[in-house]
Amino acid sequence: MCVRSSATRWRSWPSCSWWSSSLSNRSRLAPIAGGPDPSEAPVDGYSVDIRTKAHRDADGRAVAVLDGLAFTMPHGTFTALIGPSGCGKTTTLRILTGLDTDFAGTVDPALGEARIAVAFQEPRLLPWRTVADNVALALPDEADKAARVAAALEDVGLGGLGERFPAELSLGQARRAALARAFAVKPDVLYLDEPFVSLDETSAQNLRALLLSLWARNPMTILMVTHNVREAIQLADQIVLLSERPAHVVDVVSVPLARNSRDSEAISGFAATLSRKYPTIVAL
Amino acid sequence: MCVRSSATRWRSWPSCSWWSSSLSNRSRLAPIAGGPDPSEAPVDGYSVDIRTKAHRDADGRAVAVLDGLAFTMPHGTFTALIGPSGCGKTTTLRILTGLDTDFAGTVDPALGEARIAVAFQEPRLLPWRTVADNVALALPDEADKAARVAAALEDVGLGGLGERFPAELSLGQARRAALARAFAVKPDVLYLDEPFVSLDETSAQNLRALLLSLWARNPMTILMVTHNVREAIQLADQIVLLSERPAHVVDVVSVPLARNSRDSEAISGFAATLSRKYPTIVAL
Amino acid sequence: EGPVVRLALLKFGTVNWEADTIKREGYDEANGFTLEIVPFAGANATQVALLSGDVDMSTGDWLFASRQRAMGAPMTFIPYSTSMGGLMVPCDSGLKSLEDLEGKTIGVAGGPLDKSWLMLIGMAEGELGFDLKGRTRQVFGAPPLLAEKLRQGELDAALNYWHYNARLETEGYCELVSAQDAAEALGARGKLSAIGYIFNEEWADANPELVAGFLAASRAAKAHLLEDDAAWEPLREAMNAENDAVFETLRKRWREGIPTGDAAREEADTAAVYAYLAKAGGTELVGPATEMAPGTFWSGLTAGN
Amino acid sequence: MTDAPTALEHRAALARPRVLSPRLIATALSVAAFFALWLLGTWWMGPRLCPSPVSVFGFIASETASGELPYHLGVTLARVAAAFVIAMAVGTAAGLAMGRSTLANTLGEPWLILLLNAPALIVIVLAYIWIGLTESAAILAVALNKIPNVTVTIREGARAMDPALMEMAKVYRFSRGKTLANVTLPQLQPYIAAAARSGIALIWKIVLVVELLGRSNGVGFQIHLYFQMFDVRAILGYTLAFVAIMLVVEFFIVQPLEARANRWRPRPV
Amino acid sequence: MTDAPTALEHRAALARPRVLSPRLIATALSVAAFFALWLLGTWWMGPRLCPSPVSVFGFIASETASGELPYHLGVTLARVAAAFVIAMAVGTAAGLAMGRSTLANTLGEPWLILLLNAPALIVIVLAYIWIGLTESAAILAVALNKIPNVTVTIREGARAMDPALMEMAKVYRFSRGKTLANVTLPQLQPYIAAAARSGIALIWKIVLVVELLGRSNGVGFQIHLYFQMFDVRAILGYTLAFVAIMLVVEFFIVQPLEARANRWRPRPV
Ligand SMILES: Nc1ncnc2c1ncn2[C@@H]1O[C@H](COP(=O)(O)OP(=O)(O)OP(=O)(O)O)[C@@H](O)[C@H]1O
Ligand SMILES: Nc1ncnc2c1ncn2[C@@H]1O[C@H](COP(=O)(O)OP(=O)(O)OP(=O)(O)O)[C@@H](O)[C@H]1O
Ligand SMILES: [Mg+2]
Ligand SMILES: [Mg+2]
Repeated sequence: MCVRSSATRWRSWPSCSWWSSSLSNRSRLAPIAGGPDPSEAPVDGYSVDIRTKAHRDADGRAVAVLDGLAFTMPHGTFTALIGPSGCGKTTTLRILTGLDTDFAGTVDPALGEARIAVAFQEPRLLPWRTVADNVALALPDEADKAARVAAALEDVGLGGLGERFPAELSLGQARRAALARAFAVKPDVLYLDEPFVSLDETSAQNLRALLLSLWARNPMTILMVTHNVREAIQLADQIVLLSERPAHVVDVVSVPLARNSRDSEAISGFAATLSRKYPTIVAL
Repeated sequence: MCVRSSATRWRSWPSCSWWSSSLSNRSRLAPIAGGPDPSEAPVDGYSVDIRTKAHRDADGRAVAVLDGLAFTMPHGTFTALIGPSGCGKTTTLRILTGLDTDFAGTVDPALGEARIAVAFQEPRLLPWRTVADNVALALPDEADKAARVAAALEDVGLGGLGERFPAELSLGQARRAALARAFAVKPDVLYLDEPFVSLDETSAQNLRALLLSLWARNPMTILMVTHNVREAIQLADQIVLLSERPAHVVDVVSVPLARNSRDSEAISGFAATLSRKYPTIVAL
Repeated sequence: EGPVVRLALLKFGTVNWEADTIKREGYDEANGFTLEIVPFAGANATQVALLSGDVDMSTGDWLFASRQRAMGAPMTFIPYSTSMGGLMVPCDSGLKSLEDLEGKTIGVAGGPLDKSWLMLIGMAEGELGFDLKGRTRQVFGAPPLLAEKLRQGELDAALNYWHYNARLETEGYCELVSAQDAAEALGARGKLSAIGYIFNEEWADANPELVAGFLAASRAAKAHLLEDDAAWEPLREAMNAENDAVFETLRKRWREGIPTGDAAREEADTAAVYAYLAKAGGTELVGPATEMAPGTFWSGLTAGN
Repeated sequence: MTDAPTALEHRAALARPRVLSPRLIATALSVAAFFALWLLGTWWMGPRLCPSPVSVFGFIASETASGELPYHLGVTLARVAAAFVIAMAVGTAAGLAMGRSTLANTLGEPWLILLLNAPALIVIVLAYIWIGLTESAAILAVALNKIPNVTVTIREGARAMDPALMEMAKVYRFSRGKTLANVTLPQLQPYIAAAARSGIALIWKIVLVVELLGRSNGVGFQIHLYFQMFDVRAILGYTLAFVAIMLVVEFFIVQPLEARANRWRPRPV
Repeated sequence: MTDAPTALEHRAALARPRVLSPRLIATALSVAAFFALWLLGTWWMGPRLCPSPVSVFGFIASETASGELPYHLGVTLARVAAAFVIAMAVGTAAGLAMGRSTLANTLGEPWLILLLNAPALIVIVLAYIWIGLTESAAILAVALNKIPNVTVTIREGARAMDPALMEMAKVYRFSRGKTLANVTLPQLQPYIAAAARSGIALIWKIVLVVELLGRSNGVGFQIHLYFQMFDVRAILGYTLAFVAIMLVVEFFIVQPLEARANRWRPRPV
């Protein structure tokens, strides 16, 4: 076992963890290495083709939300989903995760069989279970579950808060607990709905590094919804740009930067390019 | 009456509004004029001096949250509150708004008498009331309340969604509805807890402009919690920097930039200065 | 161990006094059976017990037996007591006849189809031409509640069961008319039974010696209680008499209620009154049978057992 | 639990005109099963202990024609309604107070448990004795029997209320009435619905006892009359008449109201 | 409503050793008020209609000494417990099913309303006649009377459940049992508490009737006997003995359990 820093000092990134990362003392916004190299990624992937999706409001009227939303997530890659507020990103995630089956179109059946984890847009913790129990419940029963849970909490900076109830956390802490839960599952496919908002930039950057290091160790396919273009460029292999509601795919952009060359400047540069090309979707 | 753009087109900022702003077609991140000039602000203000505040967890143990948190909000000025996740920012707002009276220290009694509005960290809409009703309920009864509500919704880009129930909104839309409610009240003191997260940058920037233009027309004292340093510099007169929990005031920084010179570059420059001076609190 | 007769009884009911005596004096064993008393807290409960087949015998009146017969359950009846109850008023109220009740409030135990009440109506109509039902206000309710309400003065008169009335007698209340008076006014030549033992004819036919034994035991107990004051002492607690006056009144009235034993006369009288009740109470009271169903009185009685 | 989307093609349910049809079929099936079971009972127990539906409906028809049934039913319904209104109003107020204030709860708790566990018989008899054999004593006795149940249910609701919304109301200076109408009561709605539904049933059951013990009309009075003569047909007739009215109230008044009140809830997909 | 912070100095309540004291005082006050009222009643109505507490406690003491009261109380408590367990289990299952599935609701609704409104008397008598005068018929009759009330309450709870948490459980592939224990039941907790509290009271009331109609022991049997003799002292004695037991159960079993189950709720400031 290795010694963990206390909750209040977590920002000094723990120097060891359950995957014993070598991420500590990384300088902020410096390029973060890790993650499979895109060139190694397998060519086939999960294909999504949602032709139409409509919500029904309280009066029973149909509200068209998605309209021709097709893209492919190559196995083991990181896709970011960007689109205006209310365009249908969460709706898309709900369809992919099997929570909403009332749509027209096809979704790769492999997605339904994969082991998944979701960080919802709100924390969605069980208020009557402690933080540690919330994480533990998502995990299969196994020998060192408690230790795994403790390590997962430590990694998101919640070491020592495992026995708290969710109502005793700040919103940022609750979001981190939800991330700990999603990360701890080691899923085949990981869905993240704006995972790093409501956090100070230091915490957010630490969590991004954590995500990449996890990804490097456990190959998984990641789909992340974000409003933060720089974040998308920093983390993703490809960026899916969505239009206003009813959402359709405007473009799928590959991020042309090598993972170890994604420093602040390179990100800004590519962000500016994107913003020029899609001024209504990508603002800075 | 003036013609409003429909909900789906709201991003083309409505060219007229209930205060007929002249904000339209402002270029993104260009300096946003508006708001009283800081030099004109009255010298006296609301003083806050919270000596200690402790939460009690489920087992009855005290968790010290605030420890010597004193600052003054000059009347009619804009204060930003920045601190790490979980340091006690929301707790501070709860004390100032009178929701938490279990602390040691003094809060300006004038705050208790002022007309206030709060945008909580979560939307906190009444799920069984329509969006329009949610806004209307916060307003005093008056002749053209319905029109005022409609205009307020239009201004945050929710025109046409007034009859929806909150469960039928995306999270970003719900946050905007909560902002519409807070803005529509025209309070003496406005509290905002991370108001512009979960929004795409275009929406966020439009809302920031809306806030400043409101402020210019209705003098009020604003206290905004944010994790976004650039946002704080862009909007605030002074920035209160908090330490880790238990939070105390590390520094109160006046923003030395004239309101009409706060362009992207100037903001970046000052942000870098801050970040150098307080590396543990301000990251970029 | 001989055969057993299971008898459902109201725990503190008046029938208990006899059953207790049978057991205490060993009249059951002497007549070749063992009496098992199954106590219940409500009169209806004893009938539920009988209908569900849980006991061999319970208590009830001939209206119940006749109605069950008419509906297909061969229940039959043996008289137990002619103590029927009557209309009580405060002795100092100055009320002397039914006509004096004009405009008064009467409590009626057992509801609007109570046989005593219907007979009283018939008597007022026949003897006085007085519309008792129309010219008075009636309150129906639980017997103990009505007794209490008479004491409280909320009622001017109360038609109640005899053991409630016996208590009232010791507290300054007098009987204005008894239900037996009414029965006679309706053509009965002697007293009618108020309640009796009820059992299934089929069971009786299968166990004739048991019924005979039970009857003999019953007679022996009645004789003992009639003749020997000392026989009442062990019953004192079960009678729940709060003082000697009540105790003695209860004893006196119970003894007055022992049936005379002329079964044929009683059956004929009952049939006559029944015919009147069937008219006055309608099918709500008597069900489909407008005449007392044949066999309501156990045939073994008139056959001379 | 794990109906994951191996599913491929899903037609967007853009129009569902036959939405009522399956519901109606299910209801019809359910009612048919009820009558089938009843007939089975008749066949098994004989018509004396379990009269056939036909004979019971015959009884209802003839009693309705004679005016007896409508009269007694009307009287009982009036009593049920009066006691219901009183019990819900008092019980909700008490439950809210006890759920939100520790002092009120501590003060009220022993009384609540006492009233909750006081046998109906005793409350009724004491009310009759102390107040008199009057209509108001009857209704009071019924209400007293029901109030603690309402209180207990609403108190749980008040305790489970979301403090976040209350804080919102406080910050925006909602008046007392505004808070009650827009924050408190909508949140208590499921608890009120539960208390009302099981409440009306309980009240009706107690009204039966009240009528049995000291009233001269009403369904309870009639049922007891017939009970003394073991006329199962009449008892079932009166019971079914009341149940039928409750079914009508449920399907044509309560459920449409409830559907309106629950419009805001996200419908499951 | 508007206790805004004109307030200045607030002492952080860092230690509150006397937290029980005010509660105890309030409870004592409440109980004292009860006895004062009782004595007033005795003085006003006379000891026959409203026997004094002393005489009632005297009765309880002598009946306890003779073994009568413990015996009948024990029998009744056993019946209450058995019926309670059955009614809660069946009612919760039915309520959950009807609250979560439209089909189950449509199928069950007519039955539910029928059972809900079937008079206790009739259910009891029919159970006795059809099944026999057995202990199981008695307990079944009581449970049948209570099940629909539990169902109605739990159904409201099931309808008011937060779909967000269910979705979380589904996404993380919670097993059926895990979902029930960690998502469903904790959410239903206030409804279960309401159903249980008002349930145990209702069951006890019905047990009284059941014992009156066809049992030869139990508190209901005794109370009815004494009612026929109008012995208010004995009636109150038996009632209070039961209430006392319920108070003990409430304060020493239910409330500590409930406090544990509600630890997670943010305490109001
Ligand atoms: N009931 C409680 N018991 C114990 N600790 C609590 C309780 N409520 C809040 N806290 C702790 O108080 C601290 C301050 O919480 P607060 O919500 O004010 O944080 P914040 O600064 O708003 O954070 P964020 O940026 O994540 O919203 C947190 O560390 C939190 O864990
Ligand atoms: N039940 C409903 N009835 C009608 N419209 C709905 C319903 N639910 C969602 N919508 C609409 O569907 C659209 C897509 O919602 P969704 O939650 O997917 O948006 P989003 O892209 O995740 O937005 P955000 O960035 O704000 O989270 C929104 O415009 C919303 O108003
Ligand atoms: Mg979303
Ligand atoms: Mg916060």
